[in-house]
Amino acid sequence: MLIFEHSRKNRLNYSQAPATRPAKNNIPDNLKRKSAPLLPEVSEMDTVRHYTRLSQKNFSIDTEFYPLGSCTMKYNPRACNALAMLPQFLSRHPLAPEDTGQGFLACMYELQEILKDVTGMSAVSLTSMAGAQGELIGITMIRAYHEARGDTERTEIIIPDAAHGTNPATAVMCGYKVIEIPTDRDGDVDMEALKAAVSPRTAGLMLTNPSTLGVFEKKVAEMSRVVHEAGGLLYYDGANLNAVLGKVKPGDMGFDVIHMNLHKTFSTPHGGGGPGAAPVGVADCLLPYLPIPIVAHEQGVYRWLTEKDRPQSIGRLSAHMGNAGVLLRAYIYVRLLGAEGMFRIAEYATLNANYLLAELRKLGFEIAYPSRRASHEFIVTMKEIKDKTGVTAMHLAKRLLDKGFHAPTVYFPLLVPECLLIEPAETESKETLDRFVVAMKEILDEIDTQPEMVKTAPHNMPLRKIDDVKAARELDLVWNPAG
Amino acid sequence: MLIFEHSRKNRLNYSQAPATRPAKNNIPDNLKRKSAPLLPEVSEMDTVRHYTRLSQKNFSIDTEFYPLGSCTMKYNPRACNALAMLPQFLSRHPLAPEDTGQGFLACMYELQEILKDVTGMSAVSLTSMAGAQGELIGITMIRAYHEARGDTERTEIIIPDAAHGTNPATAVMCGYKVIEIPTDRDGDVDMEALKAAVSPRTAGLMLTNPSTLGVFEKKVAEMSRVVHEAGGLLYYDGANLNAVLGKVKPGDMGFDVIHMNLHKTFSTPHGGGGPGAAPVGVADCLLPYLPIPIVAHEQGVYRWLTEKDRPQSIGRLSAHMGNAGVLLRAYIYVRLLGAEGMFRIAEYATLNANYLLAELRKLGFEIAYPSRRASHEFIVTMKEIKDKTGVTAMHLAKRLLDKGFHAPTVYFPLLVPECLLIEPAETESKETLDRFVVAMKEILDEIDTQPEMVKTAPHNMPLRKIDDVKAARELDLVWNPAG
Amino acid sequence: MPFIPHTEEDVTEMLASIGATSIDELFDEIPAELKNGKLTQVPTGMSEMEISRLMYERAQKDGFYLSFIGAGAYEHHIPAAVWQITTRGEFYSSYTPYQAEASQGTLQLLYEYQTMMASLAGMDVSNASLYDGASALAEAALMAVRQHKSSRRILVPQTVHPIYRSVVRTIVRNQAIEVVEVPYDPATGQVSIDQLDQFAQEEFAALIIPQPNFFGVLEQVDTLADWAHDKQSLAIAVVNPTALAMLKPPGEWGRQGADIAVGEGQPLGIPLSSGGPYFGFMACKQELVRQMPGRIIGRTTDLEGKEGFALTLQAREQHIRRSKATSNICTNQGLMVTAATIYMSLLGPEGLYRVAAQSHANTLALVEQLETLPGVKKAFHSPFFHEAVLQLSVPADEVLNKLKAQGVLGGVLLENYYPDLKNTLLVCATETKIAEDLDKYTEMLRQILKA
Amino acid sequence: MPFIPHTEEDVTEMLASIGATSIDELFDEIPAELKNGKLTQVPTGMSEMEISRLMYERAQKDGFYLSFIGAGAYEHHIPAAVWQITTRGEFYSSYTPYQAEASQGTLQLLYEYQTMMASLAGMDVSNASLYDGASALAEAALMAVRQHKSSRRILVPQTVHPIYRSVVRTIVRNQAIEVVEVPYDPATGQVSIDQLDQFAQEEFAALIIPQPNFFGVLEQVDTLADWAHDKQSLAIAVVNPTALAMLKPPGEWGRQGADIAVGEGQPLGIPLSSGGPYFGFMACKQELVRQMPGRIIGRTTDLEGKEGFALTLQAREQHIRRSKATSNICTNQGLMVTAATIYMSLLGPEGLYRVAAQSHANTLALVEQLETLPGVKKAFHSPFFHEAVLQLSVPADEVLNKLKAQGVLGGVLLENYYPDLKNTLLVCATETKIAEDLDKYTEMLRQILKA
Ligand SMILES: Cc1ncc(COP(=O)(O)O)c(C=O)c1O
Ligand SMILES: Cc1ncc(COP(=O)(O)O)c(C=O)c1O
Repeated sequence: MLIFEHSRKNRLNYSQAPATRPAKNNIPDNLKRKSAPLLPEVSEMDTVRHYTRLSQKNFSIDTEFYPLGSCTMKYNPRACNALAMLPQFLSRHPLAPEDTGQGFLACMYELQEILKDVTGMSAVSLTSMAGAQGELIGITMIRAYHEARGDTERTEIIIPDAAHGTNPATAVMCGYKVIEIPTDRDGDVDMEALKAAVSPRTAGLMLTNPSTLGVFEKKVAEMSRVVHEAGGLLYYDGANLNAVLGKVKPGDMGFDVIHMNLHKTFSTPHGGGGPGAAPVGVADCLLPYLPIPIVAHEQGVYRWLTEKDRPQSIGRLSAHMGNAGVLLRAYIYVRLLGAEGMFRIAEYATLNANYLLAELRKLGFEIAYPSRRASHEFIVTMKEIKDKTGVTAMHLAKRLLDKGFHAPTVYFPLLVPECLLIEPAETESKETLDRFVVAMKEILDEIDTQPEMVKTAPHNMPLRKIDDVKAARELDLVWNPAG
Repeated sequence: MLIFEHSRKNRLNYSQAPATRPAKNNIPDNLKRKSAPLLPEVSEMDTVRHYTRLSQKNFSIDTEFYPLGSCTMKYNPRACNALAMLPQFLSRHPLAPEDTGQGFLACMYELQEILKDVTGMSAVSLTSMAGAQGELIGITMIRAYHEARGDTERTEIIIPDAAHGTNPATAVMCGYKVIEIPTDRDGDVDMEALKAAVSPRTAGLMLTNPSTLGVFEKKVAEMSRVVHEAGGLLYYDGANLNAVLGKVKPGDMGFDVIHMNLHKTFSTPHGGGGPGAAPVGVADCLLPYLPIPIVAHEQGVYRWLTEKDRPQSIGRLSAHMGNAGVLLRAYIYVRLLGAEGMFRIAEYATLNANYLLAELRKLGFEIAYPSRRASHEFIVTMKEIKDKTGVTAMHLAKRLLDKGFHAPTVYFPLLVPECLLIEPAETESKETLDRFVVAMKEILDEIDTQPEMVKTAPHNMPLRKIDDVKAARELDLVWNPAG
Repeated sequence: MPFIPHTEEDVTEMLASIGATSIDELFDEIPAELKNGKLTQVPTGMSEMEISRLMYERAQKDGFYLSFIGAGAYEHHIPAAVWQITTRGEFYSSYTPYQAEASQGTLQLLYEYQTMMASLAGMDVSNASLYDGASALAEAALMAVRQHKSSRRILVPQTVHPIYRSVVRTIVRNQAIEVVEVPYDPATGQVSIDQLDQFAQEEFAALIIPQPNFFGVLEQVDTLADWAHDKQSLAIAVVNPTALAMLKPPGEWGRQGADIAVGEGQPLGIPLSSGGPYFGFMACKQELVRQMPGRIIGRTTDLEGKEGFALTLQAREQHIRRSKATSNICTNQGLMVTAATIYMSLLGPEGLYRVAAQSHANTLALVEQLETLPGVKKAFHSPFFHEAVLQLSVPADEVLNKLKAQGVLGGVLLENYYPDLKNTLLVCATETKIAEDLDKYTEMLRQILKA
Repeated sequence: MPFIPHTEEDVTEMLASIGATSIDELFDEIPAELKNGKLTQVPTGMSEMEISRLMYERAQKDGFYLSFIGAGAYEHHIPAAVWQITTRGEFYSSYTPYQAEASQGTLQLLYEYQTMMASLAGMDVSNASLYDGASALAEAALMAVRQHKSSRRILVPQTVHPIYRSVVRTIVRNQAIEVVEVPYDPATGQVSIDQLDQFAQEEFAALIIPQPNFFGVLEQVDTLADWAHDKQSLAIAVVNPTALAMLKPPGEWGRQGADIAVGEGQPLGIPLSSGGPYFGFMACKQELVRQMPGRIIGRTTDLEGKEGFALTLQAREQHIRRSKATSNICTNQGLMVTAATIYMSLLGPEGLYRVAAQSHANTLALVEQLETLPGVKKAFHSPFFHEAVLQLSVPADEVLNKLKAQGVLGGVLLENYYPDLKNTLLVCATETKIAEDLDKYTEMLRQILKA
């Protein structure tokens, strides 16, 4: 039942609004609204009940194992939420003077310093509100860099085919042409293709390492040399930083600009789709272009750097400074873990992924890159199974829901057919992984003995399989009281 | 799965405790613990996951209609929780000096004043932590009163048979003999029996009005006269105050002492079984005996009254001042509602109950006291249905769970066979009541057409009917690792 | 209308169904002379915004202090997860789990709690909570009298929390049960066997044994439990649950262990909040289970043999047995137990041990530091857990006031409870205190004593 | 190990299964010269207790102020229920709802949100959020250029929030889209038709129309929208969602309504929290839906015909269309929309109206009071919503500093953004302000101006 279906005309819920309409109203008649918007008229209790019950219809990290590859679904410590929501933090206006926010700004400054260290970059801006915006910032800076040098013929960004969709989308949004290069059979970027692709038109290369195939790009140093020699810059998509946190620094790999998804590696919650935060780090060459605001610490006082301090900055990407509350959560998370905790993340994320890979391989699942170590994630391909039985990666995914596990990422990266990208993250225990292996084994058996069971999953969820073809064909995007 | 079954030896969760064991330890060897207690060794995430998932297995006011008679399951405003949990309130030590708690004490003082007004009593003590403790305090005061007058032959407390079990249990706990008196066919106390029961041994009468039969005891004034003339005092079990809040005051009815369940009428949450708070109000005659502490307001300063101020006080009933946090929630609730809101509670609780009664009667359910108005609750008896079909009140209750409604109270009061005590409370909307009526109709039809379906309910819950006979016979009260 | 969902149309339709013309008419059975309908002391309603502002102002007024007060309620770190989960609607707004099938969440949690608490106390079984530590002790006394049958007297050392003693008296007096107090040894701050031996010839239903006692001092629990058992009295332990992680549990005291263990559950994840809500815990030996008051949860199965949980042994309770019940308790402190269970799960055995050990170590360090000041000495020469009594050479109330003016709550003035213990402070430093806090206290006290 | 559940035994078993001898070995594909493993700027870990103390101290340091600052972020009362539900684990810790069957909670909520937001804006459809108001405006500009096809220029009045203009520039510049600014009328603080008419002969993909504008002033939206449509430009509304409860919605502006409406969702139940996370909303006409960036949820059915919800129109998005997507946006501000949806449900149409109307009335009253002071006058003579610009006769920055010293944040210094508007303050009084607050401000300002 939709909230609107609980609504009754003229039901009021006065506790949440002034008791009456005020007498004074100077809005000119021609600018007034004439009919009330379609907001529900529901009691406070029924609102609480409705949304509490709705919430129960979600899988989440707080309730299920969620091995969604590329998304790093790890435990979101409850303390990060509680402390970021202290009333003083919540009530502070973004334009309140800096001296009324020294506590908050101290956290932001320290977070910048920590992120610099973790990534090996020269400077960090916290402004970006998600990975894709981080990319936009990065590529915009690359453009600004070339422009500042009068190097205006660089119109292309090179991107491996395994890259996340945001990479090519960002490059185009920044006015670049995308040159896609293939992956070799071991999951590395095809070096020859890269060499062939670079040219005086190359503005830069966007690389994810470990890649979305779950493997560490071994030849990254050579790639860096090739691209830099061609005059391009190197962009690091840090969505997979979790796999190497503290172990390997993008700065050491030769990257000029990076973003890191705090809503992955730094455990800020995904919130059913966001908000994220994706600070951007740069090497010296891009430092002048970093977006503002940035927190500076001068004579014991924290303040925002603005256009005046950074005249070459590409400017602002958000009305204020980005997703402050998310950054606070990440700050609290790093302070809880400390340096030693950073290393452990990489180690145990890698251990969990390789263990799960080993166990699934033993069950007979086909591993897409069998000769490689898993980084924090790895790929199973259902190609053979599908050819034999008709059971697809999506079928298996739905069947996993029935067994109380969220599905891995399916059909991404696009280059591996019928793929399941599996990322267990470091916060899952061996027992949970073992239970997942049991579920995968059960499904494998079902595929043998009762494939229809798998193909028509889910069976135990509140709904059967959702018809998304219909959703796209018969668009129904807003509720209509007329029905 | 029990939390213990997630446990693994030597798993540590360091974030919640000091990083190491401290060096200093002066506990003598003979007083040291030798083996670790059976607490689970589970990761923080798995703890969160376990208890989040467990919570989803509960019905609650935030998720379901909960017409549990005598329990007044109404909406618990979320603001009451949020504001009572402000960090300063939570961190205040009970023995912190009074001048460090003037904000908190102001709330307590005002609550006392408000409760005095609402009940028409002369003074109120907030100390009692639940209804039953309120009764204990009340009866203890009655004893103190008689003792102070040298009236030591009064050894009996009179209690109607419809009373809640806490009443006779309390009387006995206070050293009294219980004289039970019957109810007449209209649901009123049998006046003749009462007259016959009073004597020089009568210490007092405990009365619930509206009674647990859901009707207003019309002859309360006469009862008061009879008991008082016999030298006894009148105790008001205020568990049902919701029905008459502001409309009728126990003080006006002639009661000498009352308790009110804030966890019912004043909407503090039941918390799966508590905590409650049951302030006790007294008429002048019992004022000296009121338990301490009580908040006084003198020259603009709030302070606790102690034994020194109240030498005749029966003393203390809790280590501090009772369930302060619950009292804060009740205080916030009354301030939100205001005087006008108090009246509305009684009015709409009564409206909802009488409407539901009317609708269920139309369906053919037998009403236990058909000639009476419902107060905030009323009784349906399944006696005839059971005789005809074998379907009991408990069967119907379980079948209601299947339909997404919590069951009414069953088999209480004991004097009505196969009873369902139904209390919808004022915060439920007509639509919800109507949906409940539909469910009751469906069950009525099922009783006709497929009684087994009802008798073997529940069917849609995570578990089928629980075997509580086995629970009592094969006692298993703690988990044993040996299994 | 806040929290009332009815529209005017609803009211009209509902009255029509009832056959009444107004809501007022529904009150027509109430004698006119009893109707009141006036509230003069209840202010008009506020919006949530208004009450929020008021409560924030009041909270700000009360502020935060650096506190060294213990005396039965202890400041401990509470993991954020505890209350975020505990206040989920499904726990927060459900009733006592009478309908087992719709309450497995609460029921399983309580069963887990019983397991943890029984194990912590070293006892066989636990109930699902009582109101608080003090009233739990009173219930234990009543239970002992019921069990003992022949004596209606309870022996209570003066080292038991003074308010607990007062609550016990208030509650048991009604049943003509006599509370006999045992003085403590002024040198050790313990119940001495010598003191006890004056009562050797008398009969008592039980001896109450605090560990640690109100002074923070550790009692010789083995000797005391054996003393009680030797004379056929029950031994009732009243213990601090945090301390149980380090200290020998009541079930192992003396030759046969205490019979009943009770205490205040507050240290297990419950905020101080001016004194409540907390919860009383009670664990006992298997043979006493049917004498135990309060809710008890049992593990059982459903129709199909699946594991499930239900209220059990209800035949002890008032709603079934009425005047013959073991106690009148009905509503207990369920939500607090929810928090405590989550707390214990997050801490685990080692975590709880460290909390206890750090609290112990901090108090040792504090006492050591303060003792270096001229005019400060320990009142008792006995081992203590996380509280200790300090004897000052100057008026202690004035010292406390001066500390308070600087934001420090320096402890509890003992002479309020023990008139003989002039100018003594009961101080406590839990794991929440850091070295700077102890130094701050020491430094302030040094300045005050100098002045 | 915080948040790492592995025991030593687990590690041994897992490595054995993998066939490795150490965790380190799992990193053997990483070239040795790239391995770093040193972190010098990351402090050692803290316990939750320690970080809690640190964060409480920092929060206390920042404190509370009586604030009259608006300028794009507004203090409103947020019902307690909003965040208690929003932070439930099932909403807080779930991912983007890719698996529809396991995400019906989030999906249905977003569908409800789309309905509410579209209706509030008077538009046909809404997406499920963008990052914030400023970036939403940039996306709207890109969308207009895609739709318009022939022009790559956008007309933006200087009455649009200056930072929004700056964000738009940063984002659209890359695609060689030109942002042309229209000056405002210094008397009215509005975009005047006269000013616009200088651009009458040029082609623009869109005109951006703020309502209220950055000065709090109400624009003549009908005229502006018609002006844009007359020249085949799109009309993009940038609006305050609270104001929409009182003001004519963009869908009804002029003869055909605005084409796209965007804005900052923060006023709908999102705390100020130093600037984020907030959320950008975007609603548009049906014909533009396939140009709209961001997630969109559709209602559909399951295999058995039961109502259900799913992400739809994914073919616009980067994960399917990659370089041909309408935008690169992936993660959005889902949780904020969860809060906003609950907020709007709790308020309802009348509640939101009252919040708007009370904010409007409070600002009217504040301005009226302040105008009585010598040296204070309104900068513009136009109707305003809940913000207004005041011209002071003395240095405004000094006034603000003096107010701040007394705990009052008196508004925003406009010359930071509009160098011509010397000594002007942008002030705002939402429904959270009471008469005493307005009096306090007035009285303080009176004293300051006197001195
Ligand atoms: C590899 C990779 N790159 C980029 C992104 C985009 O990040 P965001 O969703 O925060 O915009 C993602 C996240 O989904 C990702 O997995
Ligand atoms: C009529 C009546 N009296 C007394 C009580 C006892 O109150 P409590 O459960 O708070 O002890 C109740 C509650 O169950 C009740 O309904």
